[in-house]
Amino acid sequence: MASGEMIVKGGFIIDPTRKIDGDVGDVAIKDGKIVDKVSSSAKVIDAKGKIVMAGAVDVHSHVAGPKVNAGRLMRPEDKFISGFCRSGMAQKNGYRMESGFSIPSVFKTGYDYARMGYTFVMEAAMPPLLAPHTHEEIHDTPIIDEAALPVFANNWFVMDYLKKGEVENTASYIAWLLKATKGYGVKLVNPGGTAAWAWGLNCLSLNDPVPFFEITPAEIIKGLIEANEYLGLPHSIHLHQNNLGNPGNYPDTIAALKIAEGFKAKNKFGRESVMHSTHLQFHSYGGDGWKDFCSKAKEVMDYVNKQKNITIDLGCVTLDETTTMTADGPFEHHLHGLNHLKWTNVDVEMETAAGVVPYIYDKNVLPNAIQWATGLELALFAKDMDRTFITTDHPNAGPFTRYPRVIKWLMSRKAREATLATMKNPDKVINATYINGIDRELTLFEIAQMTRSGPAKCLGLSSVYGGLASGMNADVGIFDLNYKDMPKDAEKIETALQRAACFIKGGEVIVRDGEVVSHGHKKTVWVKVKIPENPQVTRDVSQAFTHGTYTIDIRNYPVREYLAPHQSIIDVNVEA
Amino acid sequence: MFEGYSITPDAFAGKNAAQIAALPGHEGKIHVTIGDFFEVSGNGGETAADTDIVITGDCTRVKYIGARMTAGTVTVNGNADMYVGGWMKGGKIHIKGNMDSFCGIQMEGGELLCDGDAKNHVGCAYRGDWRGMKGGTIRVKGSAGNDIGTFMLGGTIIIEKDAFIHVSTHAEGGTVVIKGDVEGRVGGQMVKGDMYVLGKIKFMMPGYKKVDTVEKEIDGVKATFDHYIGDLGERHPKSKGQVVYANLYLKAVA
Amino acid sequence: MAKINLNMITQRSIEEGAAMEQGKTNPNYFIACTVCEMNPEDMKKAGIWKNTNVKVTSECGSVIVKAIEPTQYCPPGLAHIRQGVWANQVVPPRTQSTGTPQYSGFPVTIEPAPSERLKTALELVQGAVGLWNGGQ
Amino acid sequence: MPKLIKGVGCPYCGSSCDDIEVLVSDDETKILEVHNACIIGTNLFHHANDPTRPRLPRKRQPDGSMKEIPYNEAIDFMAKTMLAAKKPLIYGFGSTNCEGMSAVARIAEKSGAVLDNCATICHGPSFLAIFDNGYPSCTLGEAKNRADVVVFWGCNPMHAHPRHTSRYSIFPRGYFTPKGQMQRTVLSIDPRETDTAKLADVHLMLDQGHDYELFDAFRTVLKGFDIPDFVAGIPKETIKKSVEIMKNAKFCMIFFGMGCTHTDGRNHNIDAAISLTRDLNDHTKCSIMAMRGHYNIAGPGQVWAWQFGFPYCIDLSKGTHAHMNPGETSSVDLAMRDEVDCFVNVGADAGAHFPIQAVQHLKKHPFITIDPNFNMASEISDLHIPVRIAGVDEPGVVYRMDNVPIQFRSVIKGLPGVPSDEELFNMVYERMCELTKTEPIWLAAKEDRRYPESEAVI
Repeated sequence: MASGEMIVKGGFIIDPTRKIDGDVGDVAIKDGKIVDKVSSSAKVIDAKGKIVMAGAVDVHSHVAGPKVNAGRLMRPEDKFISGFCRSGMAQKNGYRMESGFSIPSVFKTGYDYARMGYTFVMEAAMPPLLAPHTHEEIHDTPIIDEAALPVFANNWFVMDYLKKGEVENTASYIAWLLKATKGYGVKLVNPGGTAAWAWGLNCLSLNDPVPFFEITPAEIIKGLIEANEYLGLPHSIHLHQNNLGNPGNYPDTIAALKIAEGFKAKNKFGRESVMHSTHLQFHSYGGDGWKDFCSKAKEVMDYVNKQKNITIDLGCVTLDETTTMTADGPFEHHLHGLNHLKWTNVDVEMETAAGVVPYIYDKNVLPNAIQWATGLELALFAKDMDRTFITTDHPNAGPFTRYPRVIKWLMSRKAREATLATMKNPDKVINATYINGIDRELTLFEIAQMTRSGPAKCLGLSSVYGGLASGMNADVGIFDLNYKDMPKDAEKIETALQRAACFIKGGEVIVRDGEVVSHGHKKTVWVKVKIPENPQVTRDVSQAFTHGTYTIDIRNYPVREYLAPHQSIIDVNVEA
Repeated sequence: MFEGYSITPDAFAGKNAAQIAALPGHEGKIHVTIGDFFEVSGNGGETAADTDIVITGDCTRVKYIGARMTAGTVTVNGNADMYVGGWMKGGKIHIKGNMDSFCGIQMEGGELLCDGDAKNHVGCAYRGDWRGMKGGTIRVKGSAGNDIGTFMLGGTIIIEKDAFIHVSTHAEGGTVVIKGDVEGRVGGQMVKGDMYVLGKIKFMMPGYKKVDTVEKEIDGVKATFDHYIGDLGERHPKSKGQVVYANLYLKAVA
Repeated sequence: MAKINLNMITQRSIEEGAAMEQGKTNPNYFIACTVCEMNPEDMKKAGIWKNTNVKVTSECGSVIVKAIEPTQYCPPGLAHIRQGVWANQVVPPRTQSTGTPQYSGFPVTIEPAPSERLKTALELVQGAVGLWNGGQ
Repeated sequence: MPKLIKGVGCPYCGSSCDDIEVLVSDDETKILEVHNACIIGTNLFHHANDPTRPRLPRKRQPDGSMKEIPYNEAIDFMAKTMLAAKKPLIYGFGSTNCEGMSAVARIAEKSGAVLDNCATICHGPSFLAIFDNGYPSCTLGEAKNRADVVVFWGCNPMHAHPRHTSRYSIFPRGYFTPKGQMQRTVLSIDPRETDTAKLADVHLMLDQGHDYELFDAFRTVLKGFDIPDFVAGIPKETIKKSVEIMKNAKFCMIFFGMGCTHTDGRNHNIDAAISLTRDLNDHTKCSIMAMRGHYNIAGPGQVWAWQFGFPYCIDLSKGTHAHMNPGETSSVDLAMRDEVDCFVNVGADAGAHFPIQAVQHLKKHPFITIDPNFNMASEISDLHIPVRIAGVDEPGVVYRMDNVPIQFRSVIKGLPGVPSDEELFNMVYERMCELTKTEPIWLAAKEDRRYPESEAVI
């Protein structure tokens, strides 16, 4: 954190947390925090004629950990195309070398997020056994603050407790695992389905029993909501639903969302949702197969709009060659069967699995074009932008570096039409989607809700991230867009958001004129739950090691302190 | 060791000798120029298509000659190092000596002719890429090593003498002609495409099955070939209801 | 004198591993790695007595090792020198453009050399680069 | 009172057993007893007691002898030599922790070096196969808990990974395999009847160098087609029987080793194995795993993949971007082609394990070895810098053969004044920055990089 004073002067401020929409004003910074005012000796940063927003928060991105790295490792061609470096030039000023396009190196990840004015990124899936790996990568990623969500929904302990209806034991186990892995919250990936994949099977519907464990995905989801609210964690459960990516999956999607009905968020962090349903685009499909594949974004969003205790993120397809990776092991195997490209799989004992397959989203391939439209439609049908977040499920639907392009499409009907017009079968795309009938163009205020205030609140981090109110972290992005005279050419919006004119993090200037000028002070954020010792859980966990279902020693399981430097620990206290 | 990635008609076009001599290259981490290694005379043509480059002398340690070129010609009166004609799209390269490995890697068009031998990975794909050679012709008048046409999608590779192992591995198109003998591993994991072997194959792949005997003419040679299909262990696409296999035409023993 | 052409592989063995971790100048390492395992039939063909020294020659050099009966069954035609300094005197550095030398599956000629001396690891390696000073 | 330390990781083979118990002297300077480890691991720990372990760098003198010099002089020499070279090569990392691998990358970038690790002469071809075909794998616990068919193809764990079969693959009683070995069918495919093959229910003693054809035969049979009567010397019926065993498994686990990567075709043998694994997943569950050699040789593959996107053979000489193409940027090829003009050997022994001709080529230029012990490379080096031994007197993260990170601990105190790999590389980096008048780039973490006195509390 930098000491000293700074003032960002004269920009158009967009801050949904204070309902400020483009008013000209100043942002005062002192000792890394936003303050009401500073002395006249403060360093002045001129933001005149530019927009000023809080540092952005990414609620769901695969940026660090074993499967991300499996993707990097298996795809040398992601670094080169036709013998040319595909990732752009490295920093000129002697900073660390950058490489990769769809799965960038840690250095490029940190630098590119900073260039877009992002301050916090949530690594969306951490296998607990491999948590030290995730933290090693986070450690080597410059600038951005990061946290990681351990996966729980296929964990043997969780399934075993929930089968017996033991929510308290589940909660104690969650508390133990968050501490052992320095994790942030409760991630669910294809509940039960990934566990089934260990035998080469899957759970496509919410009521498919998980082999051996005699529990259903619906029971796992419900049980983990209960345990999450029992603990009062800052974030809700974070759900990657069953039956991802398949035509006709939207009824399953809505059925899973309905599990949240009747639950109320219980926490001290200002969070109102009890379920975050991630990359909803992959779950909003109609049709019986790929021939009549179509968007059901409207049907899904009609439900989301009226159900106030759920949040979603988009998972927008950006029409790039990318690398899919998910703890949804069976899905990746299925995808590999469709495109026949190389397939990596990692089953993790007792806990989870993961798969990685390269994928080319081709705008001339009808299902891909429909996926592109579906992602955008979700946002355009959304009524509450503070519950709807922009993601590409990086790198699954596209690399995170395409966020500005997604924003361009959301803010400009013309830009959407222009992309549609370049497709091979625009008429077929229009017939299978809603996109052509939507005039809505999102405003910068709404974009700020979707990328700043909304995700920060959903993660229980709204006291420090996502706004420019006094007392919050001094994370400020300045972009070369004139609020009073927005460019008619939407491409310019994309360009301006791709590379911030200036990005300040923790009161330090990190990016100037689109280039990184400092590595700042990154933080690893995790949640530490204080909860009375649960002898049952303690015994169960230690037996899994001593009786050898795990293959490592329990002493070497918890992530050691030095792997997560600059920790920012969020304390949660559960009364006895 | 000179990385001569600027030695292409595209880079030379529109430049005079001095400008060409100033074109960049690398020797390890040192930035060097073409002029540091070559005496340059003559000027580039107006476009790549009317630029002809002739290199006299030994280029055994000059990489990337003609890489990514789109038109024009490059002639080397001697040997050439790795990546000759890599990723090239058009034009013609003539190497009068031998070539090292990775020549014609991921080539898309044009012509690469070598009077001598080639080492390994002729017309292969870059590591990890499933999009190998797409078009153009590579002709090696001598022999070649392992990995010929790996992940090939199109174009033609002709080896006039012998080849070692791995011909058209993982290929999904294109034609490879070996006029001499091959040690083995011809067409392993191959999805589709054609191979002709005019000599002998010492070790056949078990996934190939003889289906008939055909008369064919290939590269000026008319002969009777045993026609094999395969690799039966690999996946194969369907076209009009018919499974498409890779074809191996092995010259029948008289 | 008789000779035999065999197919050479050089792989790991526990004797080599255990000795290596005591140090490569340890006598146990010398004992573990200066052996060539070959089928007794092949030994007979080449006029080699077991536990006597032989000269193994490949396309890129030769080394003196001791011929022994296989500790793990080795079919006729195949020979095995445990990985390490002695094996690497004859391993061809050609990599088939993959980076990995031809550690296994290269032709060698093996002939009796009962009166030749086994060299130490240090003598071989330092000798190869002109640093061997006779072990002083 | 001697102290018994439990849960110690063994810094020898890729099994990275972390159930070792080490009894150390009261003052934590001597290893007295080693429990649970195999003979190799035991020897390794005891070797750390060697009183002749070097404590100071040694520099070769004009007369060919070695002379001890202070660390700062060695660091200065290394920094200057690497900066002066057109293309230095840094190779090794068979016995280094990930912290060291991360730190060395700074030096490599700064000096425009090629960064390579032991995989280049070991499982490098497996990487090439993974690039081309992916890697359907799992952690070793999955094999232990589920595998009822285990295939050892071109590997000999009884020798190379002595506790592998008892901890993970054949004998252990797993959750769904409570009867251990009784419940597993073991196949061995090897041209010799190795000690592992002797344990197998079926041993296919194939003709050496014909693994690719045999894999292809397995796949062809699996797809329901006929094959020739013999493939690679194995009768058709044996192949068919083996395929049936694998196909009817509940969970089939394929382990492969140097028998595939060191022979003709290299990567293609593994590529075919991966294809077979993939095909078997249409019938049952099947996973494949490389029997990685060193306890942390999976480490550099991971660390450098997240830093540069490539696991090995990383040419950083352009400064703007990393380039990798084994066959060109791999250590042995670079050596044989005389492309490098400075060689740094770290935690490995190129002197003993490279073909001797490659060593001769490398020795034409400055040759530096960084290793806790004397070895063949150190004895031909121009400079030998000793460091602490990762996993013995230096803790750190290592990646087991299945890419599971294990946080190793130190069991004894390091020799006074001898730095860890990481500390040494950081000092060299700082010196390089001084020499080039540039600012060091530490990212944010450097100042907090301290090893804790006590470990995380469970």
